[in-house]
Amino acid sequence: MLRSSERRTAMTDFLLAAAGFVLATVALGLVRILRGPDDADRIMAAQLLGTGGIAAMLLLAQAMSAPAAVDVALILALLAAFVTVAFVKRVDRSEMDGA
Amino acid sequence: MAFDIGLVTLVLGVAAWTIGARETFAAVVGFVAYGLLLALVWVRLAAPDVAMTEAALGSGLTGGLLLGASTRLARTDGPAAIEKPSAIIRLAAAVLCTLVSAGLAALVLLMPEPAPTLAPQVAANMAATGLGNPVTAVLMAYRAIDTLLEVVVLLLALAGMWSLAPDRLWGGFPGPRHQDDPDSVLSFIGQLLVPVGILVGIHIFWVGSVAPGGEFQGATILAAMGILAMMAGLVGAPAVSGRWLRLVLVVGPAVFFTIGLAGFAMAGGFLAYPEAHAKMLILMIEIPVTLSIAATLALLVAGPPERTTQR
Amino acid sequence: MPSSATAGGFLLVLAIVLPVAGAMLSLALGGRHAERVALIVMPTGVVVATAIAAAIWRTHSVLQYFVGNWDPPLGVAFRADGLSAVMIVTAALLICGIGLFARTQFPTPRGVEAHASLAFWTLLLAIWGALNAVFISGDLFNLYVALELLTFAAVPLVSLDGRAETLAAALRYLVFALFGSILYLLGAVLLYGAYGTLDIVLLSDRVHAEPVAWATISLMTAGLLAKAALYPFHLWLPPAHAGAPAPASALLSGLVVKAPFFLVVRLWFDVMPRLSDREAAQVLGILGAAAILFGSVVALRQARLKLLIAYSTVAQIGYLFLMFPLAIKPEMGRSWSTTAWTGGMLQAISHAFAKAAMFMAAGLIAEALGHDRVAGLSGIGRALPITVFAFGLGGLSLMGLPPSGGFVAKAMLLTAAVAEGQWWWAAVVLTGGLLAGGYVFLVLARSLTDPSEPVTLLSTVSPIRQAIVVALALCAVLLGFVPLRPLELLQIGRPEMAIGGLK
Amino acid sequence: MSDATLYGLCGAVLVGLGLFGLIVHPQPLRKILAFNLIGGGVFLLFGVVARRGAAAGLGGDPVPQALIITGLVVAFAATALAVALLLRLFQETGRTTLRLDG
Amino acid sequence: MSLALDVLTILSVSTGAFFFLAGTVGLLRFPDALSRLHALTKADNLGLGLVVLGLLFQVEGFLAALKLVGVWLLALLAGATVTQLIARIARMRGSTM
Repeated sequence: MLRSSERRTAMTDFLLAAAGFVLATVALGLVRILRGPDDADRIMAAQLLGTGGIAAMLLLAQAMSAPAAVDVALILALLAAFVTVAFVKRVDRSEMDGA
Repeated sequence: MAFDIGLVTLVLGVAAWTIGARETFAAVVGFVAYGLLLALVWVRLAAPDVAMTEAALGSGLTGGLLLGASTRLARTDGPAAIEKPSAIIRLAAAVLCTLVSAGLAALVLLMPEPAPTLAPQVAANMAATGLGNPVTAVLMAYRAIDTLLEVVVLLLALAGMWSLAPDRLWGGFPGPRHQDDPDSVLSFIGQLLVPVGILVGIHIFWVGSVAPGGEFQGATILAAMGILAMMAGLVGAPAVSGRWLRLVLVVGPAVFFTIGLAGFAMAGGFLAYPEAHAKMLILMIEIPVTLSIAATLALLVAGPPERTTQR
Repeated sequence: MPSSATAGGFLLVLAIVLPVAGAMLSLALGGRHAERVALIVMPTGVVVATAIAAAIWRTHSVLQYFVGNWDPPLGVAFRADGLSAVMIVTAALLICGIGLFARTQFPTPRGVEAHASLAFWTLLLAIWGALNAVFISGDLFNLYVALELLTFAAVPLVSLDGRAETLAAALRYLVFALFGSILYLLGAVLLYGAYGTLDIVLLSDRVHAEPVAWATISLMTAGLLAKAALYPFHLWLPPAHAGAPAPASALLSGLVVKAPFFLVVRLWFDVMPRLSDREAAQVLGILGAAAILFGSVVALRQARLKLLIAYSTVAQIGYLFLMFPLAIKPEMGRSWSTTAWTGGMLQAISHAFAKAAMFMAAGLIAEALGHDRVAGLSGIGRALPITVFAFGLGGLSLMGLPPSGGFVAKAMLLTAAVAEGQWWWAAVVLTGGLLAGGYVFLVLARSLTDPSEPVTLLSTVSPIRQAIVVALALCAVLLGFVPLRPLELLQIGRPEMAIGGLK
Repeated sequence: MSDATLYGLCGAVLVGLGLFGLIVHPQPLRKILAFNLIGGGVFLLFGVVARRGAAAGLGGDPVPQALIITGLVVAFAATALAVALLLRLFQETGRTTLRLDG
Repeated sequence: MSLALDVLTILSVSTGAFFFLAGTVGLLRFPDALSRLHALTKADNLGLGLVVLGLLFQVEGFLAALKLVGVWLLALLAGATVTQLIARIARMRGSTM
C-alpha cells in the first residue's frame, strides 16, 4: 500500500503524462491542416487541437494544484468557440465566392 | 521534466510550421496553436495571469484578427504573386538567426544564480495596495503609469486605424457586413455563448484583485464576445463617430487620469493611493478601464470604417 | 542623482499628462473640438516646458519624481536633466509651430467631422506626450511603452491622405519600428534578468562589462537605430517622410526620429557608461558617416523636393552619430568629449528646427504650384520669396555655414575630431557640408531662375504660415548666436563631464 | 538543467525562428506573424526570468509577469494596426507584397 | 476511499486520452470527410468529457466541480458549431464530399 504522499506524486505524474499524451496526439492531428484537402478538414483538426489543449490545461491544473489554470481552460474554451466562428465566417465567404 | 520537454518540442514544431508553411492560412492556424501551447507553458512557469492573457489575447483575439485578414487576402495567395528571396539571402538569414538563437541560449545559461528578483519587495508592499494578487498590484499600483500609458497606446492605435478610412466612409461602420439570419447556427451559438462569455469575462475581471485574472484578461473576453455578437449578426458594429462610443472608449483613461491626479491631493503624489482607500480607488479605476479596453480591443479587431450604412 | 523626489517634480507629470489627456479629449469630443483642445494644450505645454527648464537651470540639479510615491526599483521614476529639458523645450516650440502651421491644412469644417483633421490633432498631441515621456522616463520598460505610443501615433500620420504609396510607406515604417521595438524589449528583458531592475540610475550602478551587458547594448542599440533610420536601416524613411502631409513630415523628420536617438544617447552615456568603449563607438560613427555620404548623394539626385529633403534627413541623422566615437574616450581628457557631445546634441536641436521649416516650406511651395518637382521650381523664388528665404535659412544650418546652429554644432564636432586626432571624421563632416550645399543650392538656384513662362500659383499662400516657417528657420539660425553659457544647461546632471571643454 | 532553463532555451530558439521568418517572407501578413512569434519568444524569456525570481512565497517574480501582460497588449495593438494598414493597401492596390521600389 | 477515487480518476482519464488518440487517428486515416467528422465528434465530446469526469473525483468543493463541467459544456457548444458548419458545407457541395 502506497503512503498518501507517494500516491500524490504518483497521481501528479500520471496526470502530467496524460496531459502530454493528449497534447501529442492532437498535435499529430495538425498534419491534417497541412494536408487539407479542404477547409472542413482544417476546421476539424483545429477543433480537435482546441479541445485537446483544454483537456491538457485541466489536467495540468490538477497536477500542479493551480486552480487558476481551470480559469485559463475556461478562457480557452470560450476563445476556441470565438476562433471557430471566425473560421466559419471564412468558409462561409469562400463558399459564397465559389458559388 | 519529461512533460516540459514534450511541450517545448511541440511549441518549437508549431512555431517552425508557422514560419515554414506554404499557405498563409495554414500559418495562421499554426499561430493559434502556438498561442494555445504557450498558455500551457505559462501555467508551467507559475504565471497564470500571463496564461490567461495569452489564451485570450495572444491566441484568441489575435488569431481571430489574423484569420479574418488571411481570408480577405486569400485570393492573392497564389504562388505567382510572391517573389521569394534568393537562396543566398535565405542561407545568410538562417546563419544569422542561428547565431542570434545560440547567443541568447548562452545568455540563458549564464543567467546569474541566485536570480535577482523584486518578489520580496512586491510582497512586502502588498498591504498598502489592499490587493491580494501581486500581478495586479504591479499593474495598478507600483507601475500604474505603465498601465495608464498602455491604455492610451491602445486607444491611439484605434485612432490611427480609423484614420486609415477614406473620407467618404468616415463616421461609418467598421468591418464587413454580417448577415443576420435569425435561424442560422451562428446566430443560435451567438445567443447562447455571448451571455455566458460576458459572465466569464466579468468573473475573470472580478477575481483579479485577489486571484489570477484582472482587467486585461476580462476585457479581452468581453471584446471577443462583442466581436462574436457582431459576427453572428446579433448586434451591428457601432458607427465610429457615435458620441456614446467615443465616451465609452475614453471613460477608462479619463477616470484613470482623474484619480491619478487626485492622488496629489489625497496621498501626495500622482497615481498614489491613500492606504485606507487604495483597494476601492483601484477598483474605481479598473471598472471603467475594463469597459474602455474591451471596447477598444473589439474595435481594433473590427477594423477601420468600411461602409456608411448599417444594412 | 538625488535619492528622492525633488521639488517641482510634478512638472514632469504635467509634461506627460497634459498632452496625453488632451489627445484623449480631442478623440472623445471629436469634430471641431479636436483643434480647440490642441490650441489650448499648446501654449500650456510651452509654459510647462519652460518651467521645467527654469527649475533645472535655477537649482542646477536633476528634477526627479517617483510615480505613485513608489521608489525604484519597484516603481517608476521620472527624471529630467539638462538634456531632457532642452529636448522638452525644443519639442514644445516645434509642436506649437507645426500646430499653428497646420491650422489651415487640417481645418475643421462645421457640422461634419473630417477624419484627417481629427486624426491629425489627436495624433499631434499624442506624439507630444510620447516624446515628453521618452525624454523624462527613467525606466526602460516605461520607455518601451512610450516608444510604442510614439510609433502608433506617428505611423498613421504618414498615410493621412490614404493614397496607395503612402499606405505602403506607412506599413513599411511600422514593420521597421516594430522590429526595432522588439529588439529593444529583448534587451530590457535580459537586463532585468541579470540585474533585477529596469531603472536607469540603478542599472548604471549595477551594470558591468560582461556578456549579457554587451548583448543588451547591441540589441537595444540595433533596435533603436532601426527606429532612428540610421543607415543601413534608413529604407523606410524617405517614402514615409516625403509622403506625409507637410506638417506631419516636419513632425516626423524634426522630432520623432530624435526620440530613438535620444535613447541611444541615454543608453551609451547614462545606462552603460562603463561599457561604451571606443571600438564599439567607431561602428556607430562609421554608420553615421555612411549615412551622411549616402543620404547626401542620393538627395542630390532626387527629382522631387520632398524626397530630397527626406534624404537630407537620412544624412543629417548621420551627423548625430558622429558624436559617439568623439565623445566616448575615457582614456584622454574629458574636455573634447564634452565638446563633441554638446555638438551632437546641438545638431539634433538645430536640425529639428531647420528640417521642420524646410518641410513646411516645401509644403507651401507644393500647395502653391500643385507639384513639388525640383525641375519645375523656376520662378518660385520671385512668387514666394519669403518661403524660399526660409528654405534657404534652414539649408544654411544643414550645410553648417555660419551663422546657424548647424554651424556651431558641426564646428564642435570638427574641433573635437581634429583635437582628438580622429581627423577622418572631420573629413566626413566637411564633405557632408559640401554635399548639403550642393542639394540646397540646386533647389535655390532653380527657384531663382527666370521661368520660361510666368508662374501661376494655384492658391495664395497665407502670410501667417510663411511667417511661422520663417520663425522656425530663424530658430535654427539663432541657435548659432546663442552664447555658449546656456549650453551648460545640457550638462546639468552629468557630473562626469567638465564644463570647461566649451570654449 | 531546470525547467525554467529549458523554457529559456525554447524562447531563444523562438526568437531566432521568428527573425528568420521576418527576413525571408516577402508578404507583410507573414511578417506580422513572424513578429508575433518573436514576441512570444521574448515574453517567454521574460517569463523565465520571472520564474527564476520565485521568492517570498510567490511562484515567480510578479514584476516581469505584469510587464509581459502589458507587452502582450501592446503587441496586439501593433498587430491590429499593421493588419488594418495591410488590408487598406490591398483595397487600394490589390497587391499584398511590399516592394521597396513601391 | 480516496484510493478508489484515484483509481476511478486513472481509469476515466486514460479512457479519455484514448478517445483523443482515436479521434486523431480517425482524422488522419478515414477516407472521407463525413467519417472523419464522426471520429472527431466522438473524440471531442467523449475525450474531454471523460477527462473532466476523472478530474471531478479529485477536486474539492462544488464550485470547482461546477467550473470543470462548465468548461466541458462550453467546449461541447463549440464542437456543435463545427459539426453544424461542416454539415452545411456538405449540403452546399452536394455529394462531392
